[in-house]
Amino acid sequence: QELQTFVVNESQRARIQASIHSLTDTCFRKCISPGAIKKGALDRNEEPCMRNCVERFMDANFVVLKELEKLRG
Amino acid sequence: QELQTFVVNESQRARIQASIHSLTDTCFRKCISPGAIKKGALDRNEEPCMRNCVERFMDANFVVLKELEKLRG
Amino acid sequence: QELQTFVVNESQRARIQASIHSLTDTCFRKCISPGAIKKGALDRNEEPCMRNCVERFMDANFVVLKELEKLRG
Amino acid sequence: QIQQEANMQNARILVEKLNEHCFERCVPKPGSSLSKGEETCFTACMEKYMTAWNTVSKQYVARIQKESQQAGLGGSTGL
Amino acid sequence: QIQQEANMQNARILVEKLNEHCFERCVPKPGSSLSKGEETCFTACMEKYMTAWNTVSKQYVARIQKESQQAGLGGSTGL
Amino acid sequence: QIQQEANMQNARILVEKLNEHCFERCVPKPGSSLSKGEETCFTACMEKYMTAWNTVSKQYVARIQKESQQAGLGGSTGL
Repeated sequence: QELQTFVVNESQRARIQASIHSLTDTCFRKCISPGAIKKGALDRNEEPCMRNCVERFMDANFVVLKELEKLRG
Repeated sequence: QELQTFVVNESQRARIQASIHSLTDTCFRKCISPGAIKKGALDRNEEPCMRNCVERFMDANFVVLKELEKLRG
Repeated sequence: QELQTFVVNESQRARIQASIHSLTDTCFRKCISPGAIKKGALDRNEEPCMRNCVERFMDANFVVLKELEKLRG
Repeated sequence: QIQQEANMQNARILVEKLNEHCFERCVPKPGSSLSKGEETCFTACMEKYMTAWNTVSKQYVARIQKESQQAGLGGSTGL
Repeated sequence: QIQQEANMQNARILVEKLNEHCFERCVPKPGSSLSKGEETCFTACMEKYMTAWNTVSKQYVARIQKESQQAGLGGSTGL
Repeated sequence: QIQQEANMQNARILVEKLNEHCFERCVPKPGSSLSKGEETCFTACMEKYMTAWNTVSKQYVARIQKESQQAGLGGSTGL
């Protein structure tokens, strides 16, 4: 029982970590201005863009799930 | 024996599925006109492009296999 | 004991192979002039570019490791 | 049961890829909410991606079947 | 111990992705040594990527927590 | 036998990557057959990719050997 809970939790954790890596990848590409990078901090456009990017990705994800449910009937 | 057949079949299935995902990815990028998407259906250019894309990929794959055999002597 | 050494060696080998595939991917994209490819050999710009690409990637990797150590204190 | 899990896995990858492609396409600059236009684009893109996946599946399976018939029984598929 | 290994794995992926992105960005034409400018860009890029990863983590976890609260106890997260 | 399987796996990844890169390069608009020009490009691209892979392998292995010698016996390689 405990082992099963542990396995479920760990695999959920792994999936969350994978999503975070993939979202960072996608949103970094979208939000960080092209060209050489001068400062390590996120600037005033980049920071909200990164946060919006996560939220809009989740919104879009939700749109997909809703549509899939419609298709299933 | 039966288990082995099952494992072979399953892993073949998995490889086919992986190829289909990867081909869809590649061909979608090549065949779907850039910019925002208006209609869900594939249009009259996109549909044959997707089918040709699969066939040409397999042709190219075959060219590679032939060349590799030549190299092996 | 021997089995453990074997497993460690094999997984190190696997990681090296994975790095080589990933570096070939990155450096091919950077170093091979765009457009159709005419000759199979690497030309006089491509060959040193590929070698420099590997070396600079490793240098950059080293910069990251040094910085991470600084962060850890 | 293993087969069922394989199907789930397959569907999960399809949804992941679709999200990736359509987010890339339809939300170039993520704002403070999903605009109506972005949502419309997303729904269309989703349908298009699934249709594309179907087209690829059929074409690919037909091709490897044709090839294995040419190669005789039990022929390899070239992939 | 498994958890520790998972953390290691996580850090390893972060470093790999960061190297990939920052090499792409900061070293467009690899020369015979890493120039001072390339190195500066790389250090800044590394910091930026880690900050970005942190921002994404927080935002993502907050969002799935919000959603699972709305869905009641044990709610699914939609991913 | 495991090593043999590892080599097979390695060759399989190389062929996959090569197909991906060269298809991208040589077949920008897939038509109703592979043109002579596309096929020539593909053969050259394939050779170039394999040569590039070889160059990377040699350079990479030489570098990690140099580094582990500098770090003393059994030194780590930084990757």
